[in-house]
Amino acid sequence: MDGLFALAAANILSPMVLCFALGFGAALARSDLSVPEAAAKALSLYLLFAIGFKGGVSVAQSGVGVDLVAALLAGTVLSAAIPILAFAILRAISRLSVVDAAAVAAHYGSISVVTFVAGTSALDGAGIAYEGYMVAVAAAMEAPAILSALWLIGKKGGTAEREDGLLREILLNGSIVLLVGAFAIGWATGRDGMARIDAFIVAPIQGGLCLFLLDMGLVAGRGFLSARGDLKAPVIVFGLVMPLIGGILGLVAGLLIGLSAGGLALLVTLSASASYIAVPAAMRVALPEANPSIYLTLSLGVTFPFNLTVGIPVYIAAATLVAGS
Amino acid sequence: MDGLFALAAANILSPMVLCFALGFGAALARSDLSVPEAAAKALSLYLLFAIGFKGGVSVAQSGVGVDLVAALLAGTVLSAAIPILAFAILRAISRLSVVDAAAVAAHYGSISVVTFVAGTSALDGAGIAYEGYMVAVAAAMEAPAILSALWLIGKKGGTAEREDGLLREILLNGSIVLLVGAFAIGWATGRDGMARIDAFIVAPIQGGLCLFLLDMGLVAGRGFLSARGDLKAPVIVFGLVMPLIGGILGLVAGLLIGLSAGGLALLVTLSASASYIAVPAAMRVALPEANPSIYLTLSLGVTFPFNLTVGIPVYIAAATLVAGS
Amino acid sequence: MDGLFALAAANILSPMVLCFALGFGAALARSDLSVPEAAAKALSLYLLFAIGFKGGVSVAQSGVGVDLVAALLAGTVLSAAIPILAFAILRAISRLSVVDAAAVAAHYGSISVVTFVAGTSALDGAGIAYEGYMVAVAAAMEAPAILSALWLIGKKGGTAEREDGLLREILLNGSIVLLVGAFAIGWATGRDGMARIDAFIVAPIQGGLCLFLLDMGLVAGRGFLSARGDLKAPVIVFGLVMPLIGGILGLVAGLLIGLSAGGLALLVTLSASASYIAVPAAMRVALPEANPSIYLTLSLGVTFPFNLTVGIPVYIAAATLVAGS
Amino acid sequence: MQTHVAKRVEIIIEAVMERRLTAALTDAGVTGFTVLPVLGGGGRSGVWSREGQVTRAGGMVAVIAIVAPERVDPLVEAAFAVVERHIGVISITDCEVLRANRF
Amino acid sequence: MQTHVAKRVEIIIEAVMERRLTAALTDAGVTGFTVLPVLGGGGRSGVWSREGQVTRAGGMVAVIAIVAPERVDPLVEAAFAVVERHIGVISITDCEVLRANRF
Amino acid sequence: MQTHVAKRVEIIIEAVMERRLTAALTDAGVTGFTVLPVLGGGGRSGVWSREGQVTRAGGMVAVIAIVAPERVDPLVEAAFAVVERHIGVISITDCEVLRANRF
Ligand SMILES: Nc1ncnc2c1ncn2[C@@H]1O[C@H](COP(=O)(O)O)[C@@H](O)[C@H]1O
Ligand SMILES: Nc1ncnc2c1ncn2[C@@H]1O[C@H](COP(=O)(O)O)[C@@H](O)[C@H]1O
Ligand SMILES: Nc1ncnc2c1ncn2[C@@H]1O[C@H](COP(=O)(O)O)[C@@H](O)[C@H]1O
Ligand code: NA
Ligand code: NA
Ligand code: NA
Repeated sequence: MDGLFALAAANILSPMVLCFALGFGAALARSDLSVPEAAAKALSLYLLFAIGFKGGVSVAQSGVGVDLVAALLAGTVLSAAIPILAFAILRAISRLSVVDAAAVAAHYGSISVVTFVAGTSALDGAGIAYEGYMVAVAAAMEAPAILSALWLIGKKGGTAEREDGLLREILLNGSIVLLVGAFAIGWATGRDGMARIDAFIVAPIQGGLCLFLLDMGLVAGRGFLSARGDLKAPVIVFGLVMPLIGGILGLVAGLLIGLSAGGLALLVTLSASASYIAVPAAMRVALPEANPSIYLTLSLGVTFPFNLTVGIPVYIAAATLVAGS
Repeated sequence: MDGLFALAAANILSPMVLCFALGFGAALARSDLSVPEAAAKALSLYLLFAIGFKGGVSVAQSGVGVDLVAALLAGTVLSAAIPILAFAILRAISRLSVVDAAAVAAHYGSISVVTFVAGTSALDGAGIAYEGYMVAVAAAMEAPAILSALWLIGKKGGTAEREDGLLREILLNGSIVLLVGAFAIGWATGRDGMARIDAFIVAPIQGGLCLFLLDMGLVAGRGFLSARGDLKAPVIVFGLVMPLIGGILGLVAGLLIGLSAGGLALLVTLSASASYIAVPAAMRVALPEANPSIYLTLSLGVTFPFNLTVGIPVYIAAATLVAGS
Repeated sequence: MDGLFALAAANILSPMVLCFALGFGAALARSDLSVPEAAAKALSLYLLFAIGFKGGVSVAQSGVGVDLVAALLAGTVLSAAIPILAFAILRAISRLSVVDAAAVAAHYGSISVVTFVAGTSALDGAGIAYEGYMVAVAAAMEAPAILSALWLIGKKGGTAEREDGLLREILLNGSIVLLVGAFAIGWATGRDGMARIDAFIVAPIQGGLCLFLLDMGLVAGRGFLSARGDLKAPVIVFGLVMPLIGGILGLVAGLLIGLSAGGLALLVTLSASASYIAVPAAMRVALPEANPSIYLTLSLGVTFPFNLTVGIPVYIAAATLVAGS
Repeated sequence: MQTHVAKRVEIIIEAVMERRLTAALTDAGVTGFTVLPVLGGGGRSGVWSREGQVTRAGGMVAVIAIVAPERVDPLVEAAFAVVERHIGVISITDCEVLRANRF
Repeated sequence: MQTHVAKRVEIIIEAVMERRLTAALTDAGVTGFTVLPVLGGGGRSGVWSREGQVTRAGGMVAVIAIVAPERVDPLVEAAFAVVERHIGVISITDCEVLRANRF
Repeated sequence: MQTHVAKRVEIIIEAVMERRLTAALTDAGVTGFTVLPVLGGGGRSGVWSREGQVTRAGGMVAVIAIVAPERVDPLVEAAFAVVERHIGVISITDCEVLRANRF
């Protein structure tokens, strides 16, 4: 328990979390501080590339076997299953329409790469090792949730756009392609590749993460201001409880496939996190009637800060406890 | 005297100053070299964050007391007082209208963060220590000058826009918020925080400053080309002399509050520098009748290069002399 | 031969080449992965600055004499001569019009800075030294090819735009100015200048190159998709053979002026490379009737990947063989 | 100079729908269009801005197509089919152009 | 398709005044507007460009509002009150729209 | 409010020609113009986009000039002289403006 508090304090007082808080506060205070769209996108490409490459290199060094396949499978199943549970909960506790509930549910099955990066950074800080291939699991968890939600809509008699381009768009969205591609390049080039570019992707990544979180705080804060009215209390409660529920599912799945304590913490983090890049874009195409200010604000303004501050230390504590380190 | 020349030569032959000169020259030669707006803004956010954070960490390590409060007070008073002097001088020596003179005056009371960064970088190069909290003084000096200038306008029977939003806009402008916020985060996270992000904000900062100065040279050069006609000789003289006058006020104030030689040099630099980000934007809102090509060109095309090349070594020499190191 | 294969394998399996392939593949698969225009331009400014500065510093350390002048002269002659040969070949083997052939020819006389950077990075990897002033030769080779192509057009009875602004625009285009300027700054500030900014321009450059090549792969792949129809087989063959012909000319010229093995490899690489930034823009102004999808796709989608993967190792092997190291 | 009447159609639409819209325009025989970036806006669904955004959701673009008057109906129908379920605005303005054979 | 007459108002205004303008438009009952970025321009006060700029002074945006004809007067008056002392241009064009009830 | 008739000329032109166009406009007595960025487009020469591009070739800008009706002919002629051999589209629309003396 003591360890958990120390971990939580270290986490909350990290420059990263404080940068998010700074952005959030600046937005609420209506400061004109802002990060240019192109800079925010460039930072996000940088983070995806760096984290993917690092994961690939670590796999090249440690080797993988059937455990990678099991983890990918577990991730895929979690991503597909969580939306169904999330949908049922939302319909039970809130008054969201079928379409809105399905759209929100898709976000919670899918994952947030920045939450994942923050998780690895907390593990690095605490000196806990984790499987390098978890970044591939993150990529595998991006898309299934979307298909799950669209299937839900179909079952409930709604109509989602279902055209040729949509599936390819979902599976080949930029963040999946870059994460998987960088992972593959890191795997292929291994230690030698890392030696050439580590000055770019290893040491500076935490600083880059700070600026990216500052931007996310600004965007989340502004979204929060303008969408306050759309978020009723039950939906906010969902945004705080669903990460824990998803996390527990991730914990169970991770135990079944025998992940290490660090890997377990990351699978819990992925399951607990909610998408804010790929899924919102897919929802605008497939479910235009769903209200974006609900799902975007909930994911970015409620669940993301919750995971960043409280969630990650709890997930790490739970994983180390359960994995019986 | 010898030391001054060596310092000046080292300063002028630094990559930073030469990058500014390259940009300025390229603009005068009408090259199409240009830095994208988003990249320039991203670099400026990076510099604000890095310099603010570094200042905060240094305060966390050395501790502060009443000296910080005294320095903040001195900065605020300087920022509020300098415009009144600048206005009087401008009205006496040039034919600028009340509105134009007040707008220019506001720029000289406020500060330029890049000039400040260049000052710290020269001090680092010369191995002279300075108070980490000087970056907070920089932030404190941004806004008072604007209010001072608006008060002047009111006194002279002019009308500045005076609506609710304006004051908040001035006090919460992005560069103040980021500088103060990064300072606070550096202070709160201290040495541990620095250890996590120093690879991002310490070693690469001088290189980032080079590219930013290249951009400033381009913008200053282009502004100079298109605004030549608006800048009469007395106004240009003002742009070269006012930094020295402001600097002397800063020197006196800094001696009164007992700053170290390095801190003194920075307070002189701040007093001598003229704003080119926050104040121009505030002037467009509050004093739309003032001619921006006068105040922008004077600040960015005359005073900034003067301080960068000649001013900073002089301010450092004066401060070390006077502080009797 | 063995050494060549090892070099080629090391080159093709480098993170840089794989990043280009990732971008190319993502574009062909119609992923929405993309780098913002401002970020791509910022990366290109960064690479130009870093490579120019490094070259200047190395000249400051080793000193130069008549060999620099000879190399500049050789580069200028190569840049002016190659388009004439390229034009003759294109007219002989393809059905391109005079205007299209001249526009393509201009690209092959001029150079690609990224190919040059990739060449230096391969040499660094293989531990082969090269003359620092080769970056100045690169700058000298940018423009003559354009003038050569316009002269060709005139001789063939075509009309290129010939107005005052054009020549200045060609000679003062942003990439030449930045490359030469950074070279001069590096030369002027030497080891001291490098000590201040090496953390920004030396260690991270290969990582930055990776992201830039990812972007180039995306742009090349998208260009390839949309311009397939415009590229007939003989033109594609030209895009693969011309680098070798240009490379041989570069080899002969480099031997004549007595370059080291590394310098020779770079002159061959420059001669073999085709422009994709400065020349296309000049062609749009001067030869608007030339079809950009031919010259852009050929340079970026055919010759650039050829040089990056196969060309550079071959050029290095040839140069080391010939220079009898 | 000799000018010809034409129609300027401006479609402000979600960025995620851009590719579908331009494909539909091309299918409807539109010979040219230009896409402008959009910074932000406001409407029944609130105020928005692109600042600092990384998701493509919640961004818009403005597509401008200038067409001969007789082609405006199929264009607008094609555009409306894409915009219908989505956020977006279509406006049509009379204009004059040079080189009528291009539109 | 069935179209309805409307007005397209385009306001080119300093970026620092954007928030004030859109607030005034909303107060005047405008139901929607879109903000486009501006790269540069020229006028009586000289030529300018956003390239490499970090200050918000000296940049402009273009705000487009499409409104029913009867709403154009309050809109233009509200816009003019903001633009009056500032650099800026307001133009009004006749256009046609679909779904008239939205404007 | 009191409005005056004017013409809104919109010229979509290659970015490399921007400086030449605006110089020609100024020579033709145009008192003001505004340049908007363009993201991409499509035409007879295919579809294009600025994403990730570093060369200025293959990018376009939109130049808007609002002028008094009597000035539109010299403007269009000056613009056409620049656009003629290049990719580009010129359209002219009737509009109304405030403060007629400015155009
Ligand atoms: N009348 C209008 N004029 C210009 N743009 C509009 C208008 N109505 C809506 N828009 C744009 O379309 C977006 C979505 O509108 P809405 O569906 O009303 O929320 C707004 O944020 C604006 O960018
Ligand atoms: N007639 C016009 N047409 C289009 N834009 C204009 C016009 N006049 C002014 N502008 C824009 O408004 C800015 C300021 O104009 P001015 O106040 O005349 O300097 C210019 O730089 C242009 O961006
Ligand atoms: N009818 C049109 N409406 C709007 N933009 C057009 C039109 N025709 C051409 N354009 C723009 O001009 C560019 C070149 O056109 P083109 O010469 O037909 O290939 C296109 O990519 C569009 O950006
Ligand atoms: Na999840
Ligand atoms: Na000052
Ligand atoms: Na070449």
